[in-house]
Amino acid sequence: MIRFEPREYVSTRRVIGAPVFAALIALALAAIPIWSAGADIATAYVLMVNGAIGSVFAISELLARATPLILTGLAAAVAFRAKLWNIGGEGQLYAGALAAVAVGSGSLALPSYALIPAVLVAGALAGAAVMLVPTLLKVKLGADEVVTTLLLNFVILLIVQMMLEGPMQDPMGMGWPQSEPVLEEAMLPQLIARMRVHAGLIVALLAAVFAAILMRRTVWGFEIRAVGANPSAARHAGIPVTATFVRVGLLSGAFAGLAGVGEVAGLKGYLTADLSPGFGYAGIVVAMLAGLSPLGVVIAAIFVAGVFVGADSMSRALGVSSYLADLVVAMSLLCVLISGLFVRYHVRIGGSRATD
Amino acid sequence: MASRAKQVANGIIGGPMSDAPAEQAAVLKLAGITKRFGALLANHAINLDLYPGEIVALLGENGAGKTTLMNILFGHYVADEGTVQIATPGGELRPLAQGSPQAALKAGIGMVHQHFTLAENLTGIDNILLGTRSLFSPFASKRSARARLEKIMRDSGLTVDLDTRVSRLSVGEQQRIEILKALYRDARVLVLDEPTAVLTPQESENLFQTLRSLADEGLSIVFISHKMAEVLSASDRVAVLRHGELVADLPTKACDRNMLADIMVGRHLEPEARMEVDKGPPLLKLSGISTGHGRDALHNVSLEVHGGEILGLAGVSGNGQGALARIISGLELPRSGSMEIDGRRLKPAPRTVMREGLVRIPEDRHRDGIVGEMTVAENLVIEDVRSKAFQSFGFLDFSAIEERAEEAIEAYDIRCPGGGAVARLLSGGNIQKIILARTLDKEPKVVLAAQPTRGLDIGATEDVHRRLFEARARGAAILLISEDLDELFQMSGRIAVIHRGKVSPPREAAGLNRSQVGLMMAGQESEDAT
Amino acid sequence: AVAQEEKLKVAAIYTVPVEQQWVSRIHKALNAAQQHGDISYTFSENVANTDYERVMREYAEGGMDLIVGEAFAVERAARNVAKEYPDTAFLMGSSFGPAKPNFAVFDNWIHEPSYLTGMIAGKATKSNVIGMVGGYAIPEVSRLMNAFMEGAREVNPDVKFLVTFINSWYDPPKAKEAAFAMIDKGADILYAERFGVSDAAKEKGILAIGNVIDTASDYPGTILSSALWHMEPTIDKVIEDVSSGNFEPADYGPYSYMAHGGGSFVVDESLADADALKAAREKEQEILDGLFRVNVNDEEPKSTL
Amino acid sequence: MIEILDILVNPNFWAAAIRIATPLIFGVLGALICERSGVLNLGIEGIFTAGAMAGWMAVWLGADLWTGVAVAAAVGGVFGLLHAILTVPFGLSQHVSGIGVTLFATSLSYFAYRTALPDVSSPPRITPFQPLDIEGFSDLPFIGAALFQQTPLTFLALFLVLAVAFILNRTPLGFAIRAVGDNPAAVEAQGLSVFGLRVGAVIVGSALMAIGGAFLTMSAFDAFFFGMVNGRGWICIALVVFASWRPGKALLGALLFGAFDAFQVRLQTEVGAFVPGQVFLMLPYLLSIFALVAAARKADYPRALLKPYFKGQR
Ligand SMILES: Nc1ncnc2c1ncn2[C@@H]1O[C@H](COP(=O)(O)OP(=O)(O)OP(=O)(O)O)[C@@H](O)[C@H]1O
Ligand SMILES: Nc1ncnc2c1ncn2[C@@H]1O[C@H](COP(=O)(O)OP(=O)(O)OP(=O)(O)O)[C@@H](O)[C@H]1O
Ligand SMILES: [Mg+2]
Ligand SMILES: [Mg+2]
Repeated sequence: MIRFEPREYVSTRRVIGAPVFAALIALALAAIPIWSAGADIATAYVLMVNGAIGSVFAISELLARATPLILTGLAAAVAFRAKLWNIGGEGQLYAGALAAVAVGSGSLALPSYALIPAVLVAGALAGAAVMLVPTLLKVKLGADEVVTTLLLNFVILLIVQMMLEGPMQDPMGMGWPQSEPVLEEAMLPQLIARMRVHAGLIVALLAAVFAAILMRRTVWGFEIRAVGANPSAARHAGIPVTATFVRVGLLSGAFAGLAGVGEVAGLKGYLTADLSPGFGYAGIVVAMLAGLSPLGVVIAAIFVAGVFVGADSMSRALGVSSYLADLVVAMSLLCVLISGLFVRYHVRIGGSRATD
Repeated sequence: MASRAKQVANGIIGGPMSDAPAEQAAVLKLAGITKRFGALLANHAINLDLYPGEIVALLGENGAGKTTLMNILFGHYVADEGTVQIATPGGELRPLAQGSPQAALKAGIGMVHQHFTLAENLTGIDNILLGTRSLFSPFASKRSARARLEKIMRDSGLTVDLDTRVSRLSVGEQQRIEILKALYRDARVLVLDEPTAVLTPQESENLFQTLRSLADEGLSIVFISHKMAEVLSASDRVAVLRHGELVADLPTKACDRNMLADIMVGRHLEPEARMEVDKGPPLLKLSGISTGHGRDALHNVSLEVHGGEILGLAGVSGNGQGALARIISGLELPRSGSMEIDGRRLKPAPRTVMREGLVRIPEDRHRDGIVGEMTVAENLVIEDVRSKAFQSFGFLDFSAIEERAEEAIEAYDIRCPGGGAVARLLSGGNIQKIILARTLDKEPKVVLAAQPTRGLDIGATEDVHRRLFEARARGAAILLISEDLDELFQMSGRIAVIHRGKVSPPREAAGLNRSQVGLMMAGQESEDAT
Repeated sequence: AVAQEEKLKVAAIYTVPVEQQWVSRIHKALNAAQQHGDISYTFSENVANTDYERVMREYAEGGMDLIVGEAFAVERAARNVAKEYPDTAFLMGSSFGPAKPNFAVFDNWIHEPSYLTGMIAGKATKSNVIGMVGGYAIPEVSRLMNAFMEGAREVNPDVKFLVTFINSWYDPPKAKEAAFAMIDKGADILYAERFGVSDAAKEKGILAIGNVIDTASDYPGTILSSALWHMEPTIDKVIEDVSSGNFEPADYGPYSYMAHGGGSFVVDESLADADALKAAREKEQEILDGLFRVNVNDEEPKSTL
Repeated sequence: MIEILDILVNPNFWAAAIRIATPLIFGVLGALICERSGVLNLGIEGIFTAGAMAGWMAVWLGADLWTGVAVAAAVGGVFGLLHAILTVPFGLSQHVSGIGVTLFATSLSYFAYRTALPDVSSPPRITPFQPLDIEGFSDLPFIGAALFQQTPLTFLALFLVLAVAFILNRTPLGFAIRAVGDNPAAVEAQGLSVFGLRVGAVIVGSALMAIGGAFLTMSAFDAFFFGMVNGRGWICIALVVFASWRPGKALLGALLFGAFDAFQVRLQTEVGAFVPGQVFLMLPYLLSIFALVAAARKADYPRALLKPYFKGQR
C-alpha cells in the first residue's frame, strides 16, 4: 500500500527541485518513442534543446507560444482559486479573437495608440461576457459550470464558423472561412524585428503581475480565496459571494479573451476557426502545474511551450512523426503533476503494518 | 497483572482491574500504543484493556488523542508502536492486523464515528449491508438480512425505517443505523466516538439505555464524551487521556465531576461565578417572523433580547433553530415579520446585521465559521477586511492584519503556531476561540451564539462561557441557542423554548426547573410554571 | 547517379494528416520524386495554424531549396516568410496569385474531369437526384462541384442536386451521415467530395462519383467515375525549374489541367452507360484538343431540389 | 413543417439517430460509472481516440472484430488505470489528470499510428461490423428499419444500459460504487476498499469509453482518422450531468443528441439555404445547457465527486 504523509515543512529547494527532476524524467521517458521511431536519442536531445532555446528564433517562438498559454493559464488559475471550474477557456479565447477582429479590421478608424487598446479591451470584454453566462447560471440557477463552460466552447466555435462564413467573411478571401484581416494599426507590435514574439507577451506578463497582486494583496483577492475555500463561511462572514463569483468569472473570461486577441492581432492578423490548437484546455494544465499561482503560471507556460517547441523542432529535424511533440508535452505534464506529490508528502511504500 | 503494576508505576491513577471481575479475561487489549503525526505525539504508550459487558468512557480534552486511539483500534490509522489484541469468540487473545478496518470488523469491532460514515444516497439497510456480502453476487436479496435486522432492532430497541434514504433521516436515526451496522456484524466491541454530540437530551437518554441493555447481553462498549453527566451516569469505568497519555483509569463509582475535570485538564477549574447585570433596553427584537416549511420552519416568532441579558433558547435540534439563526445572521430572508437591532428595523444580510452591531457564532464552526484553508490571521479579520482598519483603496494592510492577529492570539489564548498557521489544523476549541475573538472583540450590541460549545471539552467550554459573560457585562444582548440544559441554566437569565417552529414566551430561569423545560422541548406546555 | 549533396532538398508542410485527399496527392508526388532520386524529401503534417509560420521558417533556415505547402488560411504568414527567404523556392497551394520573388502557387484545377464525371452521373441517375457532400464551400471545392453539376445538366436537364457542406475537412462518420440523409431524400448517385460518402453509397448499394483520388479499388462496384488529380506534373516541373535555376514565382495551376496530365477522368466501364461514356470520351478529347473550355465558377453551389 | 414531419416519421432518420448515439452511449455510461464512484474522468476524449485507434489497429493486423473490441477495451482500461492511479491513491486534481490523460492518450495514439503506418497516402481499411440482420425482426414495419440497420455494437450498448442500471441499482457492487461516490468513509468503515472500488470503476468506465471509440472505426466507419473523435468525449461528460447520473436517462440523452444531429444533417438539405448550418449544430449543445439548468436543482450528484480520499487524513 502507498501512504502519503503530509510534510510539515517544504523546502524551497524541494519546491523547485521536484518539478525540474520530473521534467528530466519525462525527457528520459521521451527516449522510448524517439527510439521506437528509429531516431538517434542523443541527437534528439541536442536538437530539442536547440529547438527550444538554441537561437533567438527559437526563443522567440517559445515565447510566442507561451503568450496565449500564460493568459489561458491565468484564466484557469483565478477561476479555480474561487473553485469556479472554468473549462471554457477555449471558447472565451475565440470570443476574444472574434471581438478583436470585429473592432480591429476596419470598423474603427483610429491611430495605433488608440486602436490597440480598443482591440484589447474588446477582446477582454468578449471573453468576460462569454464567461458571465455560465457564472450566472451557476450562482443563480445552480447549473454545473464544468459542463456549461465545456459546452459553450462548442457553441462559440460554431458561432465563429458562422461569422467566418457569413457576415465576417473576408470578401477578398476567395470563399475561405476566414475573417477580414486586422488593420496594421491594430496589430500588436513585434518585440524583435522579423520574429513572431509580440507585445501580447507584455500584456500577458502584466496580466500575471496584476493577477498576483490582486490575489495576494487586495480585498478582492482575499474574498476570492475565501469564497473558493469555503463559500458558506465566506457568506456567513459577510463576503458578497455572488458578486465575487461574477467578478472572478469576468476576470477569468477576460484573460482568456486577451489570449484570443494576442493570437489574432499579434500573430495571424485574421481569424480562422482553427486559430487555437487547444490553448484553452492547455491553460488548465498550466494553471494546475503552477499550483494556481499567477506568477507560477508564467513559468509553467514557458515550460510547456518550451517542451512543445523543442520537441516539435526536433521531430522535424529527425524526420520523426511530428505527433512526437504532443506526446512529449503530455508525458512532461504527467510527470510534473506527479512530482507535486513528492513536494507535499512523504511517500511511503509498504508501510509499517505491525501484523498481518 | 504485570501490566497493572506497570501502569501504577507509571503514575496512572487507578487501574484497569479496579472493578472488573478478576477471573474474567479481556476481550480487547491495547498495549503500548504510540502514534505520531509529524512532531505531534497523539498517543503515547497507551495500555487499555476492555472486558466483556462493560461500558468504558474515554474522556479527554479536545486533541487529547481519543479519536486517534479508537481509529488505531479500528484500523483507520496504523500505530507507530504497540499492539492491539482481540479475543476470538472462544476467548483467546489474538493480535489484530493493523491498518485494516476489514480485519477489525471481522474480529468483532464495531465503530460509530464522530462524523457518521453513511452513504446518504443509499437506504439504511443498504448501508448496513454494505461490505457484508460478496460484491460480485449478481442479486442482492435482502429478505434474510431484513429478518435478522428486524430481530436485532426488536431486541435492542433501536428501531428505524430501514428503507428510507439516509439523507432523509434525522441525526438520531442515522446514529441508530450506525449502531445497527455494528450489531448486524456481531460486534463484540462497540466504539462510539462522541455519540451524543448531536443528539437531544431525550435521544441521548434513550441511547444510553440501549447501550446498557446491550452491555448486559455481553457487548463491550467504549464511548467518548465531553459531557460529565453522561460519563458519570452511563459508564462502568472511566479512562482519561491527556496530551496523548493515559492519565487515569478508574471505576466510575470512584469519580466525581470535579475530580475528572481536574484530571482531564491537569489543573483545577473554577466554575464561573454568575453575576447579575442590570438589564438594559431591548437590543434585538424579532416580530412575527415566519419562514420555511416542514421541519425547518418558523411560525410567527417574536422575541426581545435586552442589553446585559443572556436569553437562552432551548429546543430539540431541528425545531427551527437553524432557520432562526440563519435569519438573524442575515443568511436568509424571512417570509414575513421583521427584525430590529437597537431600535432600527433592517433587512437582514450578513453585512447589514454586522454593521448594526450584531455578531454571530455559527452552529457549525467548520462549515460556517472558518475558512480552513486560510490562515488564522485571515480568519480573524475575515468579517472586517473591508473596513478601513485593514485595507486602503482595496489593498490589504498586512501589518495591521498581523498586528490584529497577534493581539487576538494573545488575548484569547488561541493555541497555534502563529497567525500564519492554517486554520484547518487547529483543534475545535481553538477554532472557536478565533470566532470568539473576531466577534466579541467588536464590542457588539447583540451576540447570536448558536450551539457555541458543541463538541468542545470542559476547558474550552468554560472559556466560551467566560467570554460570553464578559460580553454581557459590557452590555451586550446575547441570544444563546443550545440543546444543553446545563449550559442554558448556567448561563441564561431568561429561557425560551422552541418547538416545531414556535417559540414560547421567555421566562426567568430562576423560576424554572429542568424538567419543565424538558417537557416544553417535547411540546408539552407546562401551565403551572407561571 | 546524382551525388547526395546535390539532391534538391524539399520540405512539405501540411495542415492536415497526409491521408487527407488533397494533401495525399502532393505527398505522393513528392514521395515519387524522392524515389526517383531527384530530391530528398521531409514533411510535417497536421501542423496547427499557429505553428505554421514557425515550421516554414525552420525549414527555410534549415537550408531547404524548395518548400511546398498550402497557404490556405495562412496566406499572410506564408507570403511574409517567403519574402524573407528569397533564396528558397516556395510552392504553395493558394487561391491567390503568385508573388515575387519566390512565391509560386498551384491548385487542384480538375474542373475538366469533374465536368466529365458529371456527364456520366447525369446519365446514370434514375431518380434524377444527385447528392453532393462537401467539406467547406471554398473555391477549390465549389469550382469542381459546379463543373460536375454543369456536366450532369448538359446530358440531363432534369437532374436535381442536393448539396451539403459538413464544415470539416475530415470527419468521415459525419460525411457518411450527410450522405445517408441524401439517400433518404432520393439521391441515387453521390458526389463524394469527402471521405465517408462512398461508404454510405456502398452500404446502400448505390453509385458514387470519386474526386481527387482514385478509391475504386476500396469500393468495388460503387465508384462509377472519378475526376483524379495528379500532382506529379506540377512537382516535376517545379523541381526541374529549381534545379536548373529557372524557378519563377509563377502560377503552376495549369499543370493540374488534363492537357498536362495533372487531371484525369476515369470510369468504371462495367457500371457506366455506354452512350454516356462515349459522349464523355468525345468531350474529353475536345478538352484535350483545346476545343472546349469548362467554366470556372467559384460560387457556392446550392441544392436545387 | 411537412418536411420536418417527413423527417421524423422516416425510420432511416431514427436509424441515424441511434447510430450517432451509439458511441455516446458507451461514453456516457463509462463516464457515469467513473463519476458514480467519485472520479471525474476528463480523459474520455483521449480514451475514445485510443480505443478507436487500438481496436482498429488490432483488426487491421489480423485480429477478428470482437478481439478488436476487446483490445480497445483493454487499452481504455490501461489509460483508465493511469487516471485512477493519479487521482485515487495519489489524489491529484481530477481535472488536470483527466486533461493530461486526454493529451497523452491522443498523442500516443497518433504517434503509434503514424509510426506503424508511416507511408500511407490513403487510410487503410478493415471490414467493419455489419448490420445485424435478424430474420423476421428486420422486416418489422418501423422498428425493424430503425433498429436492425444497426451493428452488434449498438445492441451491446443498449444491453449495457440495462446492465449498468441493474448493477448500480440492484447489486452489492452497485451499492458499493454509489456509496464510495457519496461518502468514501462509509465504504472504508464497512471494510471495503475505497481505492479498489474507485480504481476498478475508473478502469471499467474507461474500457466502455474506449469501446465507444472503437465503434467509430469498426462500425460507423472502417478506418482510423486523426481527429475523428472530434469532441464526442466532451459531449459525454455533459450528458452525464444531463442524465443526473442515471443510466436510463443517459440513454435518453444520447438518443436525443443523436436525433438532433441526424435532424440537423437532414434539415440542412431542406432549409440550408436560409439558415446557417451551424445554428442546427449548436442546438444540441444549447439544449443540453437548458436541460442542465432545468435539472440542476433536483439532481443528486455524487457528493464525493472530485474529492480525493486519503486514508487516515483529515
Ligand atoms: N490525520 C492527522 N494528521 C495530523 N494530525 C492529526 C491527525 N489526526 C489527529 N491529529 C492530531 O492529533 C491530536 C489528537 O487528535 P484526536 O482527534 O485524537 O483528538 P480527540 O481527543 O479525539 O479530540 P476531540 O475531542 O476534539 O475529538 C490532535 O492534536 C490532532 O490535531
Ligand atoms: N434490474 C433491472 N432490470 C431491468 N431493467 C432495469 C433494472 N434496474 C433498472 N432498470 C431500468 O434501467 C433504466 C435505468 O435505471 P435508472 O438508474 O435510471 O433508474 P432510476 O429509477 O432512475 O433509479 P433510482 O431508483 O435508483 O433512482 C430504467 O429504465 C429502469 O427501468
Ligand atoms: Mg475526537
Ligand atoms: Mg438510479
